[in-house]
Amino acid sequence: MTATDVPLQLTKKEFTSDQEVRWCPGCGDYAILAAVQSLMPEFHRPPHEVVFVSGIGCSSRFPYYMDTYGFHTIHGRAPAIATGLAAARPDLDVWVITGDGDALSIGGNHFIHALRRNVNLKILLFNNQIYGLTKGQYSPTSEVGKVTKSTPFGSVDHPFNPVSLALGAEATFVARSLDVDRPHLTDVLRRAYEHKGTAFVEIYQNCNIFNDGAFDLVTSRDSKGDYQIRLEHGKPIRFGNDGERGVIMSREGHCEVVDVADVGEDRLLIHDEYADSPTLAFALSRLAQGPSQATPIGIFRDVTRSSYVEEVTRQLEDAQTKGRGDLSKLLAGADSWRVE
Amino acid sequence: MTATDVPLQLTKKEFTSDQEVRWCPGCGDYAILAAVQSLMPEFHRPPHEVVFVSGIGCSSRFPYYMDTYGFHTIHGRAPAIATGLAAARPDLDVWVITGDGDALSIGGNHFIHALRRNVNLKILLFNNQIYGLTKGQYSPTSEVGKVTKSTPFGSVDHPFNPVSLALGAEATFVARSLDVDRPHLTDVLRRAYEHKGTAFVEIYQNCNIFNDGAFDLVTSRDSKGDYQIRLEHGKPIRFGNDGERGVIMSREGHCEVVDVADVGEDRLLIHDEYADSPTLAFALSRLAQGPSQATPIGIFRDVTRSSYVEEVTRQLEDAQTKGRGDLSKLLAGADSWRVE
Amino acid sequence: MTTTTGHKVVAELDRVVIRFAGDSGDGMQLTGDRFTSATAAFGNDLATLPDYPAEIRAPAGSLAGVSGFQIHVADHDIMTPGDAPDVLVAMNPAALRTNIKDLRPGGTLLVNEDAFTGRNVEKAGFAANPLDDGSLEPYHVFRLALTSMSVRAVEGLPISKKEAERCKNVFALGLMSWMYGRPTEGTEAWIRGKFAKKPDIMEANLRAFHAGWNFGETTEVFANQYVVRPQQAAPGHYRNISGNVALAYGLIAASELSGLPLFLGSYPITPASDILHELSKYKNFGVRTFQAEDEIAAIGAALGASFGGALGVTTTSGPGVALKGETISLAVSVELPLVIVNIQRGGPSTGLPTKTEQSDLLQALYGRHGESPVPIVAALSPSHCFDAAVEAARIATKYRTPVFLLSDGYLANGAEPWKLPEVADLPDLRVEFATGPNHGEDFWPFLRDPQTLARPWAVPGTPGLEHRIGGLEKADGSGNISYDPANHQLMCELRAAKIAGIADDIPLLEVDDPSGEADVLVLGWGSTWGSIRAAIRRLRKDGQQIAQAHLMYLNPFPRNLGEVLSRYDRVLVPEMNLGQLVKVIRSEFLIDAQGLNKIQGKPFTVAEIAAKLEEMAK
Amino acid sequence: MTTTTGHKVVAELDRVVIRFAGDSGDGMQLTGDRFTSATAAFGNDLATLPDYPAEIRAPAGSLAGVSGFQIHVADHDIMTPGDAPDVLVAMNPAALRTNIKDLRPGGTLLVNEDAFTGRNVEKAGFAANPLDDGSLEPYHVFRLALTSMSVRAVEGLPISKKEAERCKNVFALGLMSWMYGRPTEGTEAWIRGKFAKKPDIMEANLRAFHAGWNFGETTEVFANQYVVRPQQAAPGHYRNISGNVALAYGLIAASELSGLPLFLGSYPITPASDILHELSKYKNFGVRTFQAEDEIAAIGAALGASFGGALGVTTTSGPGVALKGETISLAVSVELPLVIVNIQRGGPSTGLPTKTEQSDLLQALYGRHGESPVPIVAALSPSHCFDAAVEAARIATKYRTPVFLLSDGYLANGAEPWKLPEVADLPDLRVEFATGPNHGEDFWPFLRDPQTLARPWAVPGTPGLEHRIGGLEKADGSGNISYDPANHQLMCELRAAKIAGIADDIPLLEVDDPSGEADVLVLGWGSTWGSIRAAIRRLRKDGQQIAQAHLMYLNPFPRNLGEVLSRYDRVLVPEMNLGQLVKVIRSEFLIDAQGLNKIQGKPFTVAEIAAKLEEMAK
Ligand SMILES: Cc1ncc(C[n+]2csc(CCOP(=O)(O)OP(=O)(O)O)c2C)c(N)n1
Ligand SMILES: Cc1ncc(C[n+]2csc(CCOP(=O)(O)OP(=O)(O)O)c2C)c(N)n1
Ligand code: SF4
Ligand code: SF4
Ligand SMILES: [Mg+2]
Ligand SMILES: [Mg+2]
Repeated sequence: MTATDVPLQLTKKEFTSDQEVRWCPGCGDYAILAAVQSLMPEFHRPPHEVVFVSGIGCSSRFPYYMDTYGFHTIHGRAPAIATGLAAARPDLDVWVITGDGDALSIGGNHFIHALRRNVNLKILLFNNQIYGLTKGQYSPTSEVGKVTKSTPFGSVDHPFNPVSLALGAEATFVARSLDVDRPHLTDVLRRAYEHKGTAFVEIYQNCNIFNDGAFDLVTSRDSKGDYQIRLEHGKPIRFGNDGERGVIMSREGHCEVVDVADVGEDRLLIHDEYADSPTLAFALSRLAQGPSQATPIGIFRDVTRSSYVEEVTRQLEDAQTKGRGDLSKLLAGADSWRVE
Repeated sequence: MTATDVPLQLTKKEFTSDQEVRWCPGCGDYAILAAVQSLMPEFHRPPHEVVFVSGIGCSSRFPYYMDTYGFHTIHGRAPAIATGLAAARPDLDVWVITGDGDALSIGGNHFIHALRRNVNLKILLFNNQIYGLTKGQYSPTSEVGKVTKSTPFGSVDHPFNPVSLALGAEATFVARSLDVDRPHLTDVLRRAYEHKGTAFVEIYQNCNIFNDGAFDLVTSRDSKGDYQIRLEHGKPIRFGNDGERGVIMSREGHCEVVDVADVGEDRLLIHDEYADSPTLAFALSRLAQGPSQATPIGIFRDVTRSSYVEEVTRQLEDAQTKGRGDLSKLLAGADSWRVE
Repeated sequence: MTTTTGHKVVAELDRVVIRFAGDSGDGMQLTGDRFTSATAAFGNDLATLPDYPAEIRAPAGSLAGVSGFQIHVADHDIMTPGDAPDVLVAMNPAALRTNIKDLRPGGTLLVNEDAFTGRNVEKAGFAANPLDDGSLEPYHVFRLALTSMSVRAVEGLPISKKEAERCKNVFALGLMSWMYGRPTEGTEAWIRGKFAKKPDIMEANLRAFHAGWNFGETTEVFANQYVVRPQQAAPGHYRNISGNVALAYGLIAASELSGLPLFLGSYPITPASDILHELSKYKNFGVRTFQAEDEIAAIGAALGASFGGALGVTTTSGPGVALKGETISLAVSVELPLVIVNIQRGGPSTGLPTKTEQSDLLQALYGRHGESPVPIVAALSPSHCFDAAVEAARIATKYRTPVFLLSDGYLANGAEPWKLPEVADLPDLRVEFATGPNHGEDFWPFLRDPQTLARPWAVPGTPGLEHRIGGLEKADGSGNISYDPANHQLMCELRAAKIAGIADDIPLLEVDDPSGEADVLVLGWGSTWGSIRAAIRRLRKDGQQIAQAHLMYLNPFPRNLGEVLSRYDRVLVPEMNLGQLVKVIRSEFLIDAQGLNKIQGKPFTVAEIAAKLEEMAK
Repeated sequence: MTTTTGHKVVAELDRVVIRFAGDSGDGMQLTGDRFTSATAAFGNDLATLPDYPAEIRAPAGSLAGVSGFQIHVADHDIMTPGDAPDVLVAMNPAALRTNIKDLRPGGTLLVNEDAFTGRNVEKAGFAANPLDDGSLEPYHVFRLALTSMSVRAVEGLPISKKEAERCKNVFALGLMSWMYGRPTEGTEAWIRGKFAKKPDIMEANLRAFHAGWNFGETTEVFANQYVVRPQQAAPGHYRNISGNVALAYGLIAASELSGLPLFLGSYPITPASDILHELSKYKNFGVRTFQAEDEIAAIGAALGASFGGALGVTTTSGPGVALKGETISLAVSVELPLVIVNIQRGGPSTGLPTKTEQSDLLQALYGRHGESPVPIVAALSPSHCFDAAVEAARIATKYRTPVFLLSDGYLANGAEPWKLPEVADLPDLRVEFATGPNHGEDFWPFLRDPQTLARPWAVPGTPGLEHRIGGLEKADGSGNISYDPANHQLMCELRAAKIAGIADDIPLLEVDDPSGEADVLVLGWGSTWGSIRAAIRRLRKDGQQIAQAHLMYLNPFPRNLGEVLSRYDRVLVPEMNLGQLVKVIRSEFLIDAQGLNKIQGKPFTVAEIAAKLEEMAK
């Protein structure tokens, strides 16, 4: 943050570029863009200190629409490129925008390494469970049996659960939200921003052209009561239109969905975003293997661990306080001689 | 398996190639090689139906020493290459040999995708927490603060826990064993062989040149009583020289190490390799963030899920029983015409 | 020739170029495809050029969202989709704006005037409505209320207004089908099949199609109907085919002809994805398609499958090839068959992903570390993709080597009639796997066939041939790891000689120089074939003598290439890049070949090449 | 000249080539390095050639495990580590077997006879003990019990037998130091430093070192001591330096000179890893080193850092470059500075990972999709890696482009004395970032400097210059995404012209042709410089006139290259590959340049080049 007493006053307009937005009408990407543009002023960071880095995909067009610095890179490599930027420039806010193909298919390795390193990046994964830009092949988050252009007989690969994968990859901040739930998305993004280190947010995003309605159970007015589990720190985990369902941890070590009436509220798990171990978060992530079951949204995990960039910067500062390097001395080394 | 009534009788010699073994004297790789060579005859598969595929690294030299088919490929790509082989040739036994750098650094993406697809591969990861072949840089499993050639001020990246990562990547079979514990290693490898789908075995392997003693706490006679948790299906999870310590699942949803005397044996977790959900396995994997704490070894998870290769083969067979394609008809299509 | 049927005049044309242009949402590609099929069924020669935006669906009515489809219809054999349209169908102002400059003066323009609302006119960047400001005077303009006529045509059906409006492309298709006398049964059948599950929509489309036809037939708007007679093609069995489908079929054919199961490892990328889509349908041919996590895994899996005795193939475009270099180098080193298909598109980087280009030739030749020679085959027309694929597979399997098969966005999506080969006439691609020892009691995986220099292909599962291969240098013969200096040189030279020797196994380059009097040779490769050929024909009609030779084999070159080049005073090499083949020709033959270079995401027009040749003649 | 001191005869030599060879575990590289430092400190000219196996540690005593280190010591300026050793120190039978063929007849052979046990003799593949079978007659053989003498020398110290035996290399070092009159203080200090934490081992090594020296001095075994006088070098400040260290220092210097913080993204790979190791020490220079998960992330991070205003660098070898192609193409497209260092090794694939080669030149030129030109700078000697690195960084930052910096395994590990530059004399590399609008009120990220054609470098954090870049084609000037056909051609041509224009900003090629009468020009690039130079010198002594020119810039070429080439009847291009530069030269200048190609994992010997030139003279 710039060191001024009065925080910088900004508006959404200052984060909106002059480029025409080019997604299909009705695409969930619009809502996410609007949420981000509206939220940015809250951070009081001038647009020139913010960078959006993306890969390739419909979602990765995002940076063009933000009036910040931006880099639309190549498929899957955004976390790697952003890592270099963030490491070289700890003073910037660096956001990564990616898709389920971009982050989890071709970019899977950079993604998991960014998480384990805990680089100061905010990674927003627009998960539409499909390859949008290349016109509708199945993705690593598509459900088994999906019929697409490349799988006319139905896909046979078991999908990733992005939240589970992130937790397995030592992520310090993991959350899930929805394109259509602006307040929830905004809250989650705010928390991601506040997190030091890599913050990962999976956003269920509707691709109305190639995978319309993929998240309807979780997002639609009719069913979301039964299918949306809103995680709230310190609160018992319950859901249903009247909170009649709840989640417990069995003695065998698994999360189970129960009727609260059957077990009593006391047995319900209390959500703990800050738990040192990712075990609870992982257990919760397994509740929904795809959106056909009740699906937790919100912040699964938010813990503090030294961040890669912080540590690198510290080592650099340490070394330099001990004395900044002298080029002549370096070149001469310890074993030089003179010829007169 | 070849369709004979009497299983094929084989010996270790038939799996031992004529190539001179070229690891440093004292390297843990020798013990793993011996274990594999000795175990192979048990499967009654003739050597020509077995293929070892590896990447690059000290460990990846392994295939040269097996008198089976072998492919020493390129750095990190063994799971991808082996996937193609296994998918094209479901009749073969395909093993992947890899290192912590090979599988988790450059090859991380292929690794996690092989796991989620559940290809019929046995992946043995020789984890020595170092890059051996390139002479001692830190790896993605090296502990924070590791001083190596590339990190003279100590590494700052938080490592992967290979078991957690594999579980987060939807693995169906996940185990850990030790180069120095031949019976345990043999048992685990046998189970890996029997598993349908991708079986992943992390093997702690001592690199006596660049990372000597990394696993001493878990492997040495003096300390292993306190530091080794041997997982056994259906048994309470306890360890210590007299089984005085145990593992429970707390109500908050985390594994904890306790004194059995304090909580009573009844409260101990019963290990369940076959649990549908990977939650328990994941929780157990978090007990040891590196070998400085009590570390579970054995089989974390072994569940059945349809394997990629099985499903692909089924689709192919289905299509062909409906009628094998006719090339002339294909070329002519539905819309052809004749000029006389 | 002009005849009159009923109240309409039927004018006979020898060729016409029609372009459909509209919003991405307007279904122009479908319309064009359908018109193409009807044209093919009618027996014309044809060539097509689809042109669609990189955006999935840019905002409706925007310039970025314009999608076009051009078709060249003729009664004689043609090579290109035509330089400029004679007829333009513009479904909205943006389509008009981006396409009108290509319409030849005096050309026919059909516009959907319903779409010329103030908002759309503005979005297209017009200051005023172009229908009213006189700017279209050079053209023969028909203002048609396509949308409202479509809506009226489907009135009464239980479909939404939007759905009704969507029928306008089929209305236009009906009108154009009438105008050019295209058969209607195929289109009707197609509509029935496509909307089989939505009977109301099916009915709406059928009605709109007929309404369009009838509008032409019955109203007074159009005085003329045109006929382009069927081509006097050679007798045979024909179909219409696009490059990517032909390429996919070529791979299936190669699999059938070789007896090797086809394994495709691929990661989707424009304009190559359709090959993956196409091949994934043919499980009945034993085709395995693997949608990999990335391009590296895709080629890796293909190579693994080859190791296992399959016909391993990977399909991609330039950025994907850039990722595969390390694995290609491994394939060179382990000497396994592999077909690497590059459907080239505009670069560098993401470049112009939906546009065509030929800028990956040098990458195919040299885009790897170490001395790692790879044969290259390039397709020269949509249907030729079939032959090129069969040939690439033949070389790969016979010589145990990765082979590049180059196509491009223009060939991939363009279509033309194809005279079907007889399956019995296709080449024999059978391969022999190693079955036993080849060196005394031992099996030596790198003991070469003295003729082809190919090594034995011993597939896992073969008893007694257990062996290990890898990317480290191997001893000649035994294949054991070898760090011996002289052996490395020998192996590098052997690998090079093996590829160079393929020149003995490919046809000599044919030169088209009927008079034998040409001074200038035009040497091309890949998809420029049609434009070059058409340009030379045109000039020959004017009495100019120009020779043409076109390379299907880029590495190695045909044996007689040097001799061919030496016969001409000047050599012109047109390429859709900044000069790649020309570099190699100059180096190899030390002749001052000159490039003609266009790098605009679209093919050469005939006029561009003809103009250059005329300039050279001066 | 021969003098006698005490009972020993001191013979004066103008040059000597010594090779240490032993098991990987015998510490030959350390011994060689130390001998080199002492030689440098003494003031000789020198050049070194380490040669170690790809195995970490192949089985003790095996042929695969032999590790060698050759040093050429001279009183005059030399260019190569010497074709063949005059003196061979062989620590075991395997070392003898793999190296003896290189020793010149009459050369001196010191063997550690303790190691010639039956088992070791057999492992080395000798039928009988070569010390006894007369096969070593052509040489002047000294059989020395190096192991037992070392063990005796350290008797009484509380160290294990194994540790005592390990001192044999230091014993040999002491002996050789005596024989060639190398100063001892440096070595003693080095032993003290190296074993500071293990005083007993330190003491043992010191004793063994002295015992070796004394053994030479006091016993009757050696009649001769030799002296190679210090070189009459130009006055100045010198140090000994290897190529990889020089390269690392060059990058640090570039960072200091430009004021841009250095960011290295790298993934370990032989023979490039040492640059990562070296740079990771210099956090006091603000150097950030990032050991990435793979080569793609490494270059990606470097490019991200460049976007942020750092000097982004990535270091690797050929297989790594093969993975970076897509990102290099992105860097070309977004026009950001980036230095890509390739320490070439033997290919294809994993090839000969510890051996040298020059087979990645064409990859550097063309190893990407699309038209994506990249400047190339190549180092020609170990110390020249410093200059080449500074120059690569200068071009990258000034022209906003990725630049290839090519070195190879031979330069990387070889060492030579280096006359230190004065920091004040180093070039000014300061760069100006964009600070404000450049197009009216707007900032246009692709509005070029008319002189250099470089675009402005506007780093995040600069108020008012917010902009987006990416790999899609950009409109000239504004940098907005553009699918316009003509703009694409313009941009491709502008990117090409920018790189071509660098020719105006690099020195003309110098030709070494003192008499001006040569007919033959030897044109080289990279690390062949020393061998070529030495060969030409040798022939000149014999009265032959041969010209030499050596390219440091491979893209673009110096402006006068064509003119230079045209002056000679014949042009010979020696390369450690199958002919890469020669391809480009032929293409560009249409001259019949011929290659001399060696691809054996080791540099040309002087004799090989001289022989070829003599053959050409016939
Ligand atoms: C190296 C490379 N491979 C493939 C592609 C083609 N491609 C572009 S985006 C994409 C996948 C897009 O899916 P996703 O990341 O889920 O993004 P979405 O479009 O759904 O937002 C693919 C395969 C490419 N541009 N570059
Ligand atoms: C593309 C590529 N990058 C880098 C290397 C260099 N390299 C070879 S093995 C290796 C890492 C080895 O570590 P690990 O996988 O842990 O195996 P280990 O040697 O420890 O068994 C590296 C970096 C390479 N061979 N290829
Ligand atoms: S294809 Fe799908 S994800 Fe892409 S812009 Fe359209 S609706 Fe959105
Ligand atoms: S370096 Fe380490 S891992 Fe490699 S062979 Fe030697 S001891 Fe084993
Ligand atoms: Mg997606
Ligand atoms: Mg390792």
